Amino acid sequence: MINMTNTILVIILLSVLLSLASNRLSALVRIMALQGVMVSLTPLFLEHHSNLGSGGLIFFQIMILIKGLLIPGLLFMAVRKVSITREIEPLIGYHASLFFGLVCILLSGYITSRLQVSLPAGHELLLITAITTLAAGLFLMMGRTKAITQVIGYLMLENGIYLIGTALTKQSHTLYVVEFGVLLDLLVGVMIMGIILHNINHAFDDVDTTLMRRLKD
Amino acid sequence: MESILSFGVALLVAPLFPGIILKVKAFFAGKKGPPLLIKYYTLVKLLRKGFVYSTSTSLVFRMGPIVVCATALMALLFFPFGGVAPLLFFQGDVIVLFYVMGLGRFFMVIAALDTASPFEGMGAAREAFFGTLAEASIFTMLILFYRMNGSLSLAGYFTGPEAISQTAPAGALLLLVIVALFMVLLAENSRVPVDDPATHLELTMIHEVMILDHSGPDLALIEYGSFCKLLFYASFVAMLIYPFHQFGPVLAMALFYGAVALVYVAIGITESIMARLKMNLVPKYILTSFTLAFFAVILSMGISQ
Amino acid sequence: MNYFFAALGLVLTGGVAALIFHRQFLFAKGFSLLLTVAGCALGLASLALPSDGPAADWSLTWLQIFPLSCSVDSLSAFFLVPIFLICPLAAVYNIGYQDDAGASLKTMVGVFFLNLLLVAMALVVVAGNLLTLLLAWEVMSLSSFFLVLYDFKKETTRKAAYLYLVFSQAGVLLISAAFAIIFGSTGSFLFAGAATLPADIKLLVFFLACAGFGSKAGVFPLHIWLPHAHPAAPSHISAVLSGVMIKMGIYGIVRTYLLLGSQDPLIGQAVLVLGMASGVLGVLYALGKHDIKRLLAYHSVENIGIIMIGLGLGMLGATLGNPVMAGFGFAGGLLHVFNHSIFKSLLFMGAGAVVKATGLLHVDDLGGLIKQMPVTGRSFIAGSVSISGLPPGNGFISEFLIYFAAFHGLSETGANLILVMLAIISLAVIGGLAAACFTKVVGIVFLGEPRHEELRSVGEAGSWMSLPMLLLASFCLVIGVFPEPFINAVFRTVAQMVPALTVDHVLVATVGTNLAWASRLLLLMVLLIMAVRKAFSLRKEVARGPTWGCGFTRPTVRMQYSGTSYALSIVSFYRPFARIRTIWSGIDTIFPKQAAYASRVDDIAEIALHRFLVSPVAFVLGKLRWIQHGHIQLYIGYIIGTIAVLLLIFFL
Amino acid sequence: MIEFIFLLPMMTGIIALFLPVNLGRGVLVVTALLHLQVCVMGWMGKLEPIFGAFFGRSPEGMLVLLVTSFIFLFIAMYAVSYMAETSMQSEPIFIGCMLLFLGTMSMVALADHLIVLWIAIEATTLVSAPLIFINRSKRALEATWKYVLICSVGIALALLGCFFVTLSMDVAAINVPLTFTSLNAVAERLDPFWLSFGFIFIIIGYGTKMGLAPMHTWLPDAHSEAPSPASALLSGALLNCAFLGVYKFHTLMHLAGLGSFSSNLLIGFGLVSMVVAGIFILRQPDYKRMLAYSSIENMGIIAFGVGIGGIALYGALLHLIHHSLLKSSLFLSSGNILLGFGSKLVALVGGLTRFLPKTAVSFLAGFVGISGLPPFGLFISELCIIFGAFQAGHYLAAIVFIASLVLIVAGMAQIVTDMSFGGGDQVEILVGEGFFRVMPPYVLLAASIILCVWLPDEIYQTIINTISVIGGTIHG
Repeated sequence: MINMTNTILVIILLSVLLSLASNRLSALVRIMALQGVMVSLTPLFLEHHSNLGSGGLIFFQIMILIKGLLIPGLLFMAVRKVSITREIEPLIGYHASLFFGLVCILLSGYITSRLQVSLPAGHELLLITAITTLAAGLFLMMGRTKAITQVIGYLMLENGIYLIGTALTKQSHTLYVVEFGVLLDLLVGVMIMGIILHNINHAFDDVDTTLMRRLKD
Repeated sequence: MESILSFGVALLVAPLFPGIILKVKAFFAGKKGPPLLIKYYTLVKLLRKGFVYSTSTSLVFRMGPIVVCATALMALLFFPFGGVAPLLFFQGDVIVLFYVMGLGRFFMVIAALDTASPFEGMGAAREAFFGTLAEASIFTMLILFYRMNGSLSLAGYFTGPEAISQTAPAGALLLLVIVALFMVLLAENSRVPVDDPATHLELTMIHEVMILDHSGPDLALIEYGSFCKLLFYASFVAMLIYPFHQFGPVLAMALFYGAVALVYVAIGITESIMARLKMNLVPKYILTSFTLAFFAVILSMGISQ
Repeated sequence: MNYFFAALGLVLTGGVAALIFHRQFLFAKGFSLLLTVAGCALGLASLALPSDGPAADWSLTWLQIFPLSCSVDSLSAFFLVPIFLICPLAAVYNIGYQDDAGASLKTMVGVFFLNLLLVAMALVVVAGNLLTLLLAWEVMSLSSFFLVLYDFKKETTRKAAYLYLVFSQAGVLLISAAFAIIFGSTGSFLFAGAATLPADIKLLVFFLACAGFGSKAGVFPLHIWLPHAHPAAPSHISAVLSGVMIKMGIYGIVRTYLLLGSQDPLIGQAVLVLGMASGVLGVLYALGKHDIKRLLAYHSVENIGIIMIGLGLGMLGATLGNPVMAGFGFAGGLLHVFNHSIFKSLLFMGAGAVVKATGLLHVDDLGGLIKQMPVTGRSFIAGSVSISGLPPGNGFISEFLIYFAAFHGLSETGANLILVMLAIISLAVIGGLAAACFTKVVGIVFLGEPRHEELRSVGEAGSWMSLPMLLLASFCLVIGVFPEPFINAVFRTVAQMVPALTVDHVLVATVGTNLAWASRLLLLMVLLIMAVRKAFSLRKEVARGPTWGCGFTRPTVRMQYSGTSYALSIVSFYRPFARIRTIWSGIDTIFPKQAAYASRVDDIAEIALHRFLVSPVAFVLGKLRWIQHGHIQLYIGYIIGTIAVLLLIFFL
Repeated sequence: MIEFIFLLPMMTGIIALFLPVNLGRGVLVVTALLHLQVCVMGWMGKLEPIFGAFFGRSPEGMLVLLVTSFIFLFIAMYAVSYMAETSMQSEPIFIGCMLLFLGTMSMVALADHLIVLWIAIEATTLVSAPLIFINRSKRALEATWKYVLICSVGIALALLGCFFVTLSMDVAAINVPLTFTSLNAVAERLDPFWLSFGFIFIIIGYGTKMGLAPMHTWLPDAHSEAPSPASALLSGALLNCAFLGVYKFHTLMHLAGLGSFSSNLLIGFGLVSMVVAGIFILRQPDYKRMLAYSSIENMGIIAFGVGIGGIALYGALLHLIHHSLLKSSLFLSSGNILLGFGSKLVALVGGLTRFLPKTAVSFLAGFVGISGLPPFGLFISELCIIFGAFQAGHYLAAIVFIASLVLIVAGMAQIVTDMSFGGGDQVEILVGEGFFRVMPPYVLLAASIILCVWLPDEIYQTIINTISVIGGTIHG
């Protein structure tokens, strides 16, 4: 089982690095779909989650559907609609971003080793992945100009937080509320962002957030 | 009784002394000069004359001479001529007196401004300005006097065993004060080097220009008032030089008026040998007097402790 | 306290009635005036009643936990007198002053806020604990802010009101800080706790409160708002603001001092130094100003300085165990509070009459008004004599007491001696400069020839306006000539205020009598000389003609000496403390057509405030506005940065 | 059935999305009335929670709930008139979202479960976004984008914080429901490291929503670009809800013996917010932004007061009530000004006293109130906070507090006097003053005055109950 978990986690890490290096939006969305599926799968392979009831299984299926299909689908439609295919001028270049991702992994490892928390065996990598994903999400939001990329960054941030949640907490006292919350949040959040995205494109003829600097002092 | 007499004498002799100044100046100029009683003649002449009022003036213009004269007389009421107890005295009367004279100046100045004459306005401005500085100098002296004998009245300064004079303890400091007070005297009474009463150019005058429009008895009142004021200051200087009260009243009076005459002579000499200062140097001049007085006060701190 | 509160109730009703009935202009005016005067009369009367006067108490709990209480002691009673005396006179004056039925609502709003101000001031004075004082203080600031804003169409007025609001808010926060420290160590809102503070905390409390109250009083260098705000308001309001309201700052300082009961000489020394600075610089800037009302406002700074000198001497004397110095210092300061309220409101009313008649404020535009406005002119001269501290005006009486205190302080040693000496010299300089300044105002505005033809046709102020002025002018003289009851009353107040202080009653009585006789003697002398002059003027011809032009044959009224030139040489003597700026067009041709010259005197406190506080702060804040630059990416960066910083703090 | 308090507006909100305009307006006002009524019933203790594991009646929540419900009623009345005047597009969406917004905010106030609270706060972001967005102008779009993105990031971080708080339970091997009630009971046994660690993320997360600097960046944009009724709700109600999140965790920290840590954070954030607000209020060219920055300032004051504790805590809760009343009143007045002058720029607005006299009075009175002058309640609350700060010995912080208050009054006074009295000789007023757009600000102001003169014992008792949990007392 542990090998399985680790495999998934490595895939997630890879997807993070890829997303940092990718300049094509459609590729980015595909990566996010993959990452979403993997993130939703992670809890299933963890030891203390193994005794899932049937309700739990259904829940995770829905989760995979949403994270792996619905949201990427929405994003895909958005990308099509705004008809831009690539991030042209990132605020931080791709090589630098990739380098940042690597540094992030290193730092996450350091932090994980420093945190005085008794993690179950094999969870170190989970925590490393989680923190890296979270940091990379924030990084994408800061380092890219296109509004869609920022939405994707936000998704990654949520993925990271979700992973941290699964890594650190016992399932017993949350009663799926956490997952439910994250899902709802993601869903509605992305839908709203999608609507705004659409309107931004409509109003500004672009989804470049550098154009949105009217409101300042 | 003595007090009333001494006050009466002072009133009588006040116009005499300016004659001395004129005599001294004439002597220095190698001339014969006007008679000693010239000022009495002037007063009588003025009192006989009628009035001329400018159409610009109002009631204030008429009040001016009255207040000037009244305040000067009031100052004399409190002065212990020759160490003889004055008619009136109380703790704090010096403050009252200098403020009363301030009132005189106030009315003098506004009466001058009432004429709407640019020259009189100029004189008024100068009078007001130099007055503020002289006042500071005088109050600094009062500080010294208070520190010397703990009194706040003219009678307290100059009568009784504690009287302030050159011969008193710490009297040496008074030398500074005498010089300072003499300088203030010249400034306050519009003498050379601050003002030249004999000048003929209105632009350079202070006191004389302010009374250009006064006439007849009004002018007489102002003149008499300024004689009294001059006598007040001269007596002040004289009393600081020597404690006359230790002699009998008559002798004291005689000696005292001799000393006063000397002060007037000194004024006359100063007027003869000095030129009038440039107007912008006058503040510095009065400030010098203030500095001397202040210096004396500082020294007194060292001596009395 | 029932009568007292009834009095305040009447006044407040008067204000509210004015608002309600503003459509019936005359009725509203008359009705509110009636209530205000009745209320003030009742208020004055209540001070004499045994159940209401000193030592009457009243308390209430507000919002479940906050205690409010009022009590009248002798100090409160003393400060209540000017409030109940000057405000109704201002209200009477206002009947004639604001007679434009078209601006009825505006006028009535003014009446409302004036009455509210009156009530608030009365409450400030009787406040019995920290909270009540702050509450009343804020109401006072607020109502006076709206009064300053009265002529809101002028930009200068808005600026003045703005400045005033900022200063009064800063002031009240400083006062709150001082009170908070008292609250902090006692845990109660009561005044009584202040006495139990440690000595160094007492100093801190006093200086905070002094800065807060001082900014209201107009103590240098916190006076900056005052010369802007007082001229901006209508004159009857300026009269109340300058005559009464700024005294609340003095009340606060005295009250804090008494509450703390600190024996640190530093307090007295500081008050003394502040007083000297305010006094000398206040009068100096007054000389340099040529707008009548602004000039009067600077004289308020000066007189606050004199009051502070008196109080400082009193505090120092109390610390040093010099009862004469202490008693006379306090008495002089307090009496000057009362006297200043009389002559300053008189002068502002006079200025208001001039402004109403001519519409002009600059002294160099006016002239010769005493012929057209004899009552105003003569009252103004009486006020000028009083404010210059000259006998027989009332200002002299209080200044004399302060001098008396100062001279008795000369027996001290060291730094205290130097300070006392400086105090005497400053008083002398202040007196001289004030006289110079008021000769300027009287001479240029009321005497001489009118500088404009239109000024020849102005009329005297109506009787609603003249009556208060005449009353106040006669108060000035009455106090000057019959000072004994006032001196005795103020000494009684001081004795109850500081019971430890024993001033020789005989000495007080003698000083009072002597001053009285000196004033009367002066009047007698004047009468005597008048008689003499009369005797010499019998059957004399009186000729009239133009002023002697010293040979110049075609004088014009523009050639009169102007206020600017009158004051310039004096002000330039004090150059480093008064910044003089001159604007001169220069002469470049042989026959110049027109040349312009102007000079203005700037307040160093204002310059310093701009240069060292406002500009740097505005510069730094302006740079910091970059924070909100619009980049969403960096906004997210802020969040991450904050996390990083907090985590670093957490782990380190 | 206390859940009814939030279910009612949520249901009517969803229904209103599909109703015709006129009916929708009616539903809005009627729901607001009903909601207030239900709230009062909740106050009287007539309603008990059904899902006790998730919802409860905490005193602080009830306080926020009542304030929200009260101001919502008047904002709803205003909104009806405002919408009629502006002929708003997609009005059903606006009405529906207003109601949903009310519902989610009520849910925040009633939430007792960590995650339910989190969900509710996140939901407020999502349902309020359309309110800002409703004009669909470029500026509104930009504001909404920033609002949604920044707040979502913040809220996500708050979720992370919640995980750490949960972890502190796991580490200490405690197994209780994730509700504040049960956590408070075992607070002393929670792992202090993870609890503090979590609190950092929570204060940043909810602080973003609350508008604490430097996470406040979205606030001036969103509050100024939203239509005035929405701005009034955002400032008057939403910020309180976010504050509630911070406050509940602060209570937990305090009970766990980590009060000084959370207090210091709150004091720090409070002061930074006030200073930042001061920077931007000075010479602010846009009056709605000025009001928005003033909200940041007041949230800073509240955070500061809570951090100080003692009497300052009492002051902070009073401040919360009065700030909601005054700020929403100010935003409503500013809405009238915006309608009348058609511009948010101070420079283009002048002479309110002549052109919009009633609004001028309410605007000025609101300014007087927000500056902390009597007879409005912020006077006493700010005083309590200053008194508390000195009592607690935070001299330096108190000095910064006072300095920034002066700075802010200086900034606001200039703008308000200019707008009310200055400039503009002849201005054409686009929309005059209607009764329903003048009355609500007056009522809100009057409420503040009344509460400053007479505070009902129930409210007083609720405040006391709230603060007594973390040792806030009135007398030292």
